[in-house]
Amino acid sequence: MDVLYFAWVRERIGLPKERVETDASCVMDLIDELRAREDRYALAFSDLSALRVAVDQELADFDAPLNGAREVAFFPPMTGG
Amino acid sequence: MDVLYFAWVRERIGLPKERVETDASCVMDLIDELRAREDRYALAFSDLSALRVAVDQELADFDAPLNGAREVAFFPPMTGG
Amino acid sequence: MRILVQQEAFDAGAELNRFSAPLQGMGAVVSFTGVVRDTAQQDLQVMEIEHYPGMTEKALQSIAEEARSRWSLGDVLVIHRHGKLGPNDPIMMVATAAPHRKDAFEAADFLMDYLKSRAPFWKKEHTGDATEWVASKQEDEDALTRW
Amino acid sequence: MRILVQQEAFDAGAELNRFSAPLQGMGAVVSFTGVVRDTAQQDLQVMEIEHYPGMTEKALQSIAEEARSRWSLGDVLVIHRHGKLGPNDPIMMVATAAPHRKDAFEAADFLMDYLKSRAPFWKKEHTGDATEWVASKQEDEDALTRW
Repeated sequence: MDVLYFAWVRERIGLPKERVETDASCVMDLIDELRAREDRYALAFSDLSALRVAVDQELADFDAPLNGAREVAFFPPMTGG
Repeated sequence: MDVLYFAWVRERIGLPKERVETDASCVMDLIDELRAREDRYALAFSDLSALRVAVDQELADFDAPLNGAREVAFFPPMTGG
Repeated sequence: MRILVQQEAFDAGAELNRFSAPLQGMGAVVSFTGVVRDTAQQDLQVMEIEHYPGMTEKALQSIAEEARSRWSLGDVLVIHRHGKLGPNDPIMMVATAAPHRKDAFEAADFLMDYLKSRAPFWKKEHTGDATEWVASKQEDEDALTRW
Repeated sequence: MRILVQQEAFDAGAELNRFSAPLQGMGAVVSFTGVVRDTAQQDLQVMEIEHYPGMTEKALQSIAEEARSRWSLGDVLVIHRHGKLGPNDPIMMVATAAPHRKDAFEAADFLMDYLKSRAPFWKKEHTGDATEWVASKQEDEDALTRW
């Protein structure tokens, strides 16, 4: 699936988008896999209360299932308007 | 003093403005004097709940004093906006 | 602060831009435009607006000053027409500018509530074969208790 | 319903007029324009707005549809910019048209609350010697509970 990062999550991880091969069944499992990769991921995902997630471009919870998901995005709380 | 009428009060009394010589000490006394004049006044002032009054261009109550007032206006509730 | 009572039409978009252009540090600009609505019977021809020259300007000024004292505002605009208007003609507009959106929204809402019931304007509808003074609404009077 | 996500500047007054021109029977038009505010230190040079192409349009569409389902509205306009903006540049605007003023006001207020916290935009301030992501405010999140 495609994993996207925005705002400081993007800066901390160092890229806006990557292809991830995963069997993670929910968002939290995917986060755990990413955290295990490298320090920059562990750092970006250290405080989940400061993160939001979208699955296939819809806001979702961390326990949202990923079966069939094509795109997951991580970002800080939004500051539009 | 000048007495002004607006909207249907003006139409019912038949004029927008008149000079009134009066010793009325409050708005209510003035209304009683006007009512005593002619039927069209009695009709216009028959239901005070449908009327509003301004003394010297400020909204006032029916018991507002008139000492020194130069201009009194009677009209229905406002419908601006 | 700009308060206009006029018979002529106004251009709401141009007025919004004129209002906004000189603002500094105002994060929020709210505008409200009131438009002549056709009657239920769809036969409104003219909406005639009578007002009380002299008192009108003072009442609008006082309502606008009250808004400025209640909210943190950078500027306030009030325009209200009188005379004969047609369906879908703009009757009036208010605009508010504030550092924060809540102030701008609340102040514009407040201005409208007070303009409806405390500024000396009266509307008369000319329909197919009759004229009728628009009755004030209890809900408009009740709206004032919000503030 | 018009939803625009764009890098280019927009003319709020022209957009308000374009929005209002075709309306029929709408007595109330409310607009909100959000403007880049300088920081407390008065040294903001650039406000950079990042967004999530694809999701942004869907989120705005969904928020606007929610407003139309909750209030009696004739039309809704949402414009939101992204990219690099300067102090006092308009960032975004919403406009609502309704037969009655209460609907137009509430819907515009609702749109703004949801745009702030549920549309995927992120602001980054470039000041004299630093850049910083704007933190979300608890009060913006709390505002959603009003609806």
